[in-house]
Amino acid sequence: MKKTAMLSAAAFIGINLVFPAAAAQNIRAKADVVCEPTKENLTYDCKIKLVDARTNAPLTGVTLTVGADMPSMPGVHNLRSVIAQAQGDPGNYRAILELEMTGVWALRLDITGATRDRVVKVLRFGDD
Amino acid sequence: MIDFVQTTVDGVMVGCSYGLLAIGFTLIFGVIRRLNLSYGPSIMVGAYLGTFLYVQFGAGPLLVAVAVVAGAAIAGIYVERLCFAPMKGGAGVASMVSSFAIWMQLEQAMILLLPRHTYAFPALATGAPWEFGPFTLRPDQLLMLILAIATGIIVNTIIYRTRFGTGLRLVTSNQIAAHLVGVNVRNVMLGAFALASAVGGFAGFLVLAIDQQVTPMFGMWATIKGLIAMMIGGLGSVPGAIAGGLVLGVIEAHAQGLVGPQARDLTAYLLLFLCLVLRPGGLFGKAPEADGAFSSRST
Amino acid sequence: MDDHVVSVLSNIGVISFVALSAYLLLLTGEISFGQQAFFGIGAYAAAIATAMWGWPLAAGLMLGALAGASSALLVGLPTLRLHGLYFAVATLAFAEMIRILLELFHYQVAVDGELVGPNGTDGFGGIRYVFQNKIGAFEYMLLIYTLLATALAGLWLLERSRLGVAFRMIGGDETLAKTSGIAITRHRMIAAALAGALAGIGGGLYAHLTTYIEPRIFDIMLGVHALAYGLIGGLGTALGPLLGVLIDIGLLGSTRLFSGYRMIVFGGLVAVLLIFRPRGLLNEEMVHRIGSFWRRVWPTDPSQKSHGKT
Amino acid sequence: MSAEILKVSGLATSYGKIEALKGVDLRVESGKVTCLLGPNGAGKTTLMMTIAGILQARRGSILLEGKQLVGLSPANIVTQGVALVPENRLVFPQMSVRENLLAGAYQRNDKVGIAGDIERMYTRFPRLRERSEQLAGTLSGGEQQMLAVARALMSRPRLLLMDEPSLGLAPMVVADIFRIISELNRDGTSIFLVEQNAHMALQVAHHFYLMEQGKVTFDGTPGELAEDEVIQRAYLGTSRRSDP
Repeated sequence: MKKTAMLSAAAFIGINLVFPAAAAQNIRAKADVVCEPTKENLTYDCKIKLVDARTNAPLTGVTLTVGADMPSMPGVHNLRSVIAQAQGDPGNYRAILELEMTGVWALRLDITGATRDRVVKVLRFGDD
Repeated sequence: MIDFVQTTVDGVMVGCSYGLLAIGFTLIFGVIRRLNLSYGPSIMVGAYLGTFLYVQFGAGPLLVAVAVVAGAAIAGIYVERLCFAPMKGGAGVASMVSSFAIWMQLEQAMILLLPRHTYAFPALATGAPWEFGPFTLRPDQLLMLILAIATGIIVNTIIYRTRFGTGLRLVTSNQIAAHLVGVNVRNVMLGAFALASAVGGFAGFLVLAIDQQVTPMFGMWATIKGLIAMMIGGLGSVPGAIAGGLVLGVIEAHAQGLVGPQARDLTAYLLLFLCLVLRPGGLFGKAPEADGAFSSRST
Repeated sequence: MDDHVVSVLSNIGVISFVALSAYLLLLTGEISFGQQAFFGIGAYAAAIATAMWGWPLAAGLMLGALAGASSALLVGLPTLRLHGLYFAVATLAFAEMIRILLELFHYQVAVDGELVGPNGTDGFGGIRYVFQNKIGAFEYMLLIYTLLATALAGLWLLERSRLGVAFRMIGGDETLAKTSGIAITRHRMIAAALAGALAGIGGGLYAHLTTYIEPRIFDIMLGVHALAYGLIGGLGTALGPLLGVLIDIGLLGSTRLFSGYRMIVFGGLVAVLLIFRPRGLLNEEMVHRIGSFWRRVWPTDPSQKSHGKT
Repeated sequence: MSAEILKVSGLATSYGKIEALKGVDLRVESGKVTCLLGPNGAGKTTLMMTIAGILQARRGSILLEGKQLVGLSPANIVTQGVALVPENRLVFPQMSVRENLLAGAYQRNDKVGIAGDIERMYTRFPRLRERSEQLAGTLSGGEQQMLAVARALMSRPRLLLMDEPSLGLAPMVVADIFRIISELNRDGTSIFLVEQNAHMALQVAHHFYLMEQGKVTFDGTPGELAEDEVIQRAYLGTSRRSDP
C-alpha cells in the first residue's frame, strides 16, 4: 500500500519534472508583512496581508504557516513554523514569532489548503 | 591627483590596522603551520567585552582598550588549548575545523552577552579634521596610525629582543630543531596565541574606535582581512604582513573611491586570488615549499 | 509526516550535497573553502531556468549541475598548481568574488505581471516551480532523497572504480601517485568538476525548496560548514558527511534543544570530538570495523571476493 | 666495566598502533663513543628521538646517570645535558650561522660563556666563521652538518647523540665529521652515534650495538666481530634467516 503511494508520488514528480503544468492555473500569492517587537525579548508580532497577485483579491480559506530562516546561516536556524490566525479583514493574518537572534531573517509564508504557495519575505529584526 | 593622494593616505591609515591583524595571524601560522579560523572571533570576544564595559558602565577608551586586548588574549589561549595543543602533529584539517567550531561557539556566546545587532563603541579621539591645504586628516585616524606603528615596534621588540621572541622565531623556523635546542615548544605556542590575539585585539580596538560601532560580523571581518593581508604579504613573514596590510588598505581605498563599496571587497578578493595564482608566496615571501603540514593528506 | 520534519529532512538532504562536494575534494587531498560558490551558481542557474525561462525542473537541475561543474573547471585551471592552505584560500577568494558578483547581478523579467529574477542583494524570490506544479512538500523531499541516493550510489561506485582509487592515491601521496603513472592534473580536474556538479545540483534543489535565494546564503559560513560536516561525520565513507549534516541540522538545529546555546554546545562538542577522532566519527578504522562485523554476521561466498584483484 | 652515562632498558615506542621499538636495552659508557648500527627502519632514529623526548616512550626507562628521562619535556632533557644532532641536519634555515649557534645556547644565560663558546666553535669549525653571517639554509650539506654539531655543542652537553651524521655527504666531508667526533670524544664528551657507514663508525666506536626491527640483536666491541660480519648482520639481517 505504502509502496504504491510512493511509486505514484514518484511517477507524479517525474511527470512534473519533465512536463511542467501551465503556470496560469495557479493562484499566485502576494504578501505584505509588518512585524512589531513585543515586550518579550526576541518575540515579534507579525501582521500579514495575503492577496492574489493578479487580482489583488484577499486570499481567504487557506492555512498560513510562518517559519523563519537566516539567510546568512542557511539551515542553521530552522525555527519551527507557527500557524498564523486569520484576524480582522479577509486576507489578514497574525503570527507571533520567537526568533533566536536579531538581524536579517527570511520569513517563509507557507500557504496550504485551497491553494498552495510559498512567499518569502526578507525582514530585518532588531533595533536598526 | 589631490584625490589620489588623499585616498592613498586614507588607505595607509586603514592598512596599518590590517597590517596589525595580519601580524597576529602570521605569528600563529608560523608556530602551528595551520590556519586558526578562530583568530577573528577571539578578537571579537575582546571587542564585545570592551563594548560591554562601555555600554554597561560607561568605561573610557583606555579601559575598553585594555579589556579588548585582554579578552582577545584569553580567548586566544582558550582556542589554543582546545583546538591546537591536543592535536597530534599532522591533524591539520581537524584542528582547523575545530577552530571553526570554536568560532561558532565564541560568536554565539558574545551574541548572548550583547544580543542587539549594533552597539556603539567609544571613539579614540574627537575633534574637527585638520586641513592641510587640499588634504584633510582626522585626528583619530592620525592617532590610530601612531598607535599602530607603536604596536608594531613593541611587537618587533618582543620578537627580536626577548627570550620568548627567540623561542618563537626558532619554533617558526623549525619546530623539531627548536625542541632539540631546549625551547619549550608548548609554552611558546601558547604564548604565541596570547601575543597574536592581543595584537589582533588592539588592531580590532583601533578599527572599532574609528568606526564607533560593533556588530556580530566583526569576528569574520577580522579573520578575512587578516587572512587576505597575510597571504598577500607572504605567509609567516612579519614584514610581509605589514606590507600586505598596507597594500590591501591602499588598494581597497582606491577601489572604493573609483567604483564603490562593493568593488572594495571584490578588489580585495581579486587581489588575493591573483596573488595566490601568480605568486603564491605573496608579494614579499618565497614560493611555498612542499609543506605537508597544511594538507588533508597528513591527517 | 509532520511539516516541520519534512522541512528539516529536506534541508538536511539539500545541504548534504554541498557536504559531499567538499568531501569528494578531501578524498583527493584538497581542502576547499569554496564549494558554496558552486552551490550558489547551481542555485541561480536552476532558478533562472525554471522561474524565468519556463524550463522544467529536471532541465533546470541539469543546468545547475552543468553550471557548477563548468565553473569548478574554470576555477580549477588557475588553482591546479596550488596545494593545501594556498588552494583553500584561493577557493575562498573565488567563492567570495562570486558572492559579490551575485550581489551585483540584476536580471529580471516580468512573469504574471510581477518582476522575477536575481535582484542583487535583494535576492531572487518567486522560484515557484514546485508550487505551480503542485508538487507537495513530501514529494519534493522524496525527489531530494532520490537524487541524493543516486549521488551516493555514484560515489560508492566511484570509490570502487579505478578513478576512485586514483583519487585516494592522490589524496594519500601525490608524488607516489605520480610515480604510479596517475595523471594528477586530469584527475584533479575530474574531481573538481564532479564536486562542482554535486554542489550545483544541491544548489538547484535548495533554490526550489526555499523559493528564495540571495547571495548572502552562499558565503564562507556555508563553505566551512560543508567542510566541517565531512570531518565530524568521518572521512572513511561518503556516509560520513551525511552523518555530519544530520547531527548538526537534524539533531541540534531543528530540535529546540539548547536553543540559544546551541552553537556553544555544538562548537564545544565538535572540538572535543576532533581531539579524540581527528578523522571523524566514521573514520576509515570504524568503517573497516563495521565492514568486518558485517561480513562476520553476513558471510559472503569467498569466491566473490576475487573481483578486487584485477 | 666503566661508569655508564646512559642506560636504556625495556624501551618501547609506537607510532599509532605500530610499535617501532619493542623493548630496547643498551648502555652508553661515560667518555666513550658508542655506536648503533642497523638497517633502515630498524628504529634507530625512533630511539634517538625518544631519548631526546620528541617521541613519548610507551614503556621502559631511560636513565641519565641514574636520573629518569622518560616523561621529561625535550627542553628539560637538554637542561639535563643531552643534545641531539638530528638526522638530515635540521638547522634553522632562515637564520644566520651565528644565530643558529646562539639558538644552541637557548637555555644558557651566561653571555660571556656563550660568546667564548661561539669563538671555540669557530676555531673548531673554521668554515662556520667564514660563513658566520650567511643564512644557514644556503650552506652546503657538509657545512650544515658542521653547524648542527656545533649548535648541539653550544648547550655544553655531557652526552651527545648523533643521528646519521654522514648521511648524504661526500667522502671527504664524512672523514672530517669522524675526525671531529674523535676530537670531541678526546675532550671528554660521551657520544652515542647512529650510523649507516659501519666502516667509519667501527673506527671511532669503543662499543657497538646492532639493531633490527625494533630490538637490539647484538652488542660487542669492534674487534670482537669481523667488519664484514658486522655489515652482514647490520644491513642484510641474520636473526630471521632461519624462519620459513
